[in-house]
Amino acid sequence: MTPNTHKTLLVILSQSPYSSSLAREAVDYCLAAAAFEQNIQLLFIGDAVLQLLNDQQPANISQKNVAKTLSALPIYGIGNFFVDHEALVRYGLSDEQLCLPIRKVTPRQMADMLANATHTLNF
Amino acid sequence: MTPNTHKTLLVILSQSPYSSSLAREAVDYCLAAAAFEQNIQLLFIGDAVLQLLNDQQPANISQKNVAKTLSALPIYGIGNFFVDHEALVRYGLSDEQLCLPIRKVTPRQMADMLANATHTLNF
Amino acid sequence: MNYSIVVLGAPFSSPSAITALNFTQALLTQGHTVFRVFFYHEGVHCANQLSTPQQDEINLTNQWQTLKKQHNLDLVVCIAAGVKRGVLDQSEANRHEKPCSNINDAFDLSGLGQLVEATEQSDRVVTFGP
Amino acid sequence: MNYSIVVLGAPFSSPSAITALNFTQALLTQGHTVFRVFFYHEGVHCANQLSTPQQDEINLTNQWQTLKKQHNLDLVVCIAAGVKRGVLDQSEANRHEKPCSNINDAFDLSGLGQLVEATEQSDRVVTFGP
Amino acid sequence: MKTLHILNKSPKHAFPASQCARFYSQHDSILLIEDAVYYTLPTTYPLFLAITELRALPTKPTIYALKEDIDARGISETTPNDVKLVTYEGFVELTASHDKSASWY
Amino acid sequence: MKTLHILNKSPKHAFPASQCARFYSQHDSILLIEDAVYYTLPTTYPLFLAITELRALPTKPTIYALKEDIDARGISETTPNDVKLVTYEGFVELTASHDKSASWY
Repeated sequence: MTPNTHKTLLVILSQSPYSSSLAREAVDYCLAAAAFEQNIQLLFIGDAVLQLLNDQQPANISQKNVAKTLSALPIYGIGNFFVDHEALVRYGLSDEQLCLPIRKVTPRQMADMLANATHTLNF
Repeated sequence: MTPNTHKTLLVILSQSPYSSSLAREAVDYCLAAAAFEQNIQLLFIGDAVLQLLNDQQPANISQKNVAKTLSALPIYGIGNFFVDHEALVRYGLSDEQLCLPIRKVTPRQMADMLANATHTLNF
Repeated sequence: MNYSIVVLGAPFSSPSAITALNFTQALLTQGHTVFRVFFYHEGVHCANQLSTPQQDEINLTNQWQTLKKQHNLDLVVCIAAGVKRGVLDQSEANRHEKPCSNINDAFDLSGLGQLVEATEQSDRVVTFGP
Repeated sequence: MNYSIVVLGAPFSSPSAITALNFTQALLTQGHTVFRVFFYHEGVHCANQLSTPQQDEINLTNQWQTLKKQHNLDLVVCIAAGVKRGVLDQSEANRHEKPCSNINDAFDLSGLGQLVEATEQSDRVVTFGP
Repeated sequence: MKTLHILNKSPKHAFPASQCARFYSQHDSILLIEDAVYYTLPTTYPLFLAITELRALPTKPTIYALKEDIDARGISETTPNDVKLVTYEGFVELTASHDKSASWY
Repeated sequence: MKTLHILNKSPKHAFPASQCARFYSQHDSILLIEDAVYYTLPTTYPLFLAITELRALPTKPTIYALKEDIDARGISETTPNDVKLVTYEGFVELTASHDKSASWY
């Protein structure tokens, strides 16, 4: 498999951090894609904005901290983070509550990201 | 286990027929309860009203006909069927489309059924 | 009081598998008794002995087994829901000519009558939905 | 065209496990090729050889196996998602000291690189959500 | 007889919350667990009250939320004053002090 | 590039349909499968159009529904005229004639 910079893969995350293992499995996929030098974009929509909350302490429900895992992604060369601005507003979340520097996008921009991607995976 | 006519078990069904096996598993539970002569009421709310539609033909999606299974319940002595009237309206369903004779209830009546039940199981 | 617990969610697909365990631990700590824990629908996956979570993840099957040892719990997996999802004891494995069983020793495969009896005999029935 | 299919739903918990099979059959009938079918999240349960649906229910594991024989499909189960849910091959069963493996022969346990490669190499990727 | 309504789905799912409201009788209580604790956020709590007040009961519903699930999700700073936090111990006590529980999902 | 939006959840779930609408670009298509085919009922179809027309596109979205899932659910009598029924064969053709697919669930 050779790196292909012409193709863009849009990874759309829409699930809350602890409703199922999908949030973690999406991150695992992104790490694998980064290891193979794929050109990926991560877009957080809907309940997935709740993955970004800083102060998660899931030890008492026997879960691994999703925000911590997300915070580590830049170390692995993953840097294209986008978030549905309206979803942040819906849950009343402000920038300082988020665990990653992330670019807010509008529905029009999200539709353009999808239109321009080679493939998309929804998690 | 001796039959107990003083206790009433309210079985609340809320899932569509083929979204998961819950619709069928709820019926299986009712058959078991009937076999042990339990006093049960079946209440269809939300998407579960879609289980009642007459003309289901699920062979091409490799599923068993949920409406047919429901139609057989009276043979096993199960007769207390109730349906959320608002859910029927939401999906525009009329009596002649339904596979069972069933009593329509209002939210107030549903709340009373729950209040008066000994236990409830939600499927 | 005497409780029965109904578990409908699978580990990793629903948080309710963990919630049900935590709730059961808490009620035993408070001196209540558990008539039965009944695993139905996707909850049957809680009994799969082959499940191997990562080291920093909870192993619900082992946790239920431990809780059973401490409190002599009756952990029942619905036989119909379990067999169709590939959770088998030795008898079902033999019957269906499968190479092995995979249910954890702490759990018993049995019929829905066990759930009927649980609702009949318990003061409280708490369902943990999928 | 060359397709890859991503299956995220388990038999009996989501209709998508059946939809994915029907879709794959249809595209092979029309002369398209399948680069890979990747089973992730709850989709890994599709590969459990111990699953024993009732006689009038579809056995998805067997159906995928039959389709593989006809079309030489590459059926890959995510190793991380599979092992935590108790879908093991012999090598993983040995590594984790489990008494047996339970993955159907038609499926291979492998890493997420296989899904990355599938998105890279295929003209179309179709996901069947949970 | 009093019912404890247990809700476990995020505000994304309108159905369970609406059923909880429709089946609510005076003197019942509501317990938010798992993703339903997101209903305690400042933007979603008014929505939840609007749903649960639909039936125009004489008094407001009594609402509890599971502390372990709130802490896990990083939203402990913003719990509304009229939501009572309970631990698993309190969860058990609620099931004992109500005659039965109904789980909406 | 054209996207085929695949929707598989019943009208009970507002989220997938709303995302499908927000990510829809001119010349895309929508395919209703599994429980999403309940959006073709006379009472729910107007709701679906209202959601998908939110972005005020110059033309109406093109909507397909999977015939096998419609027949299974007993709702084949009421498919709206502007919903095109496709079999699995047509489902495959739609994925081929669009540049990619997005699955909303």
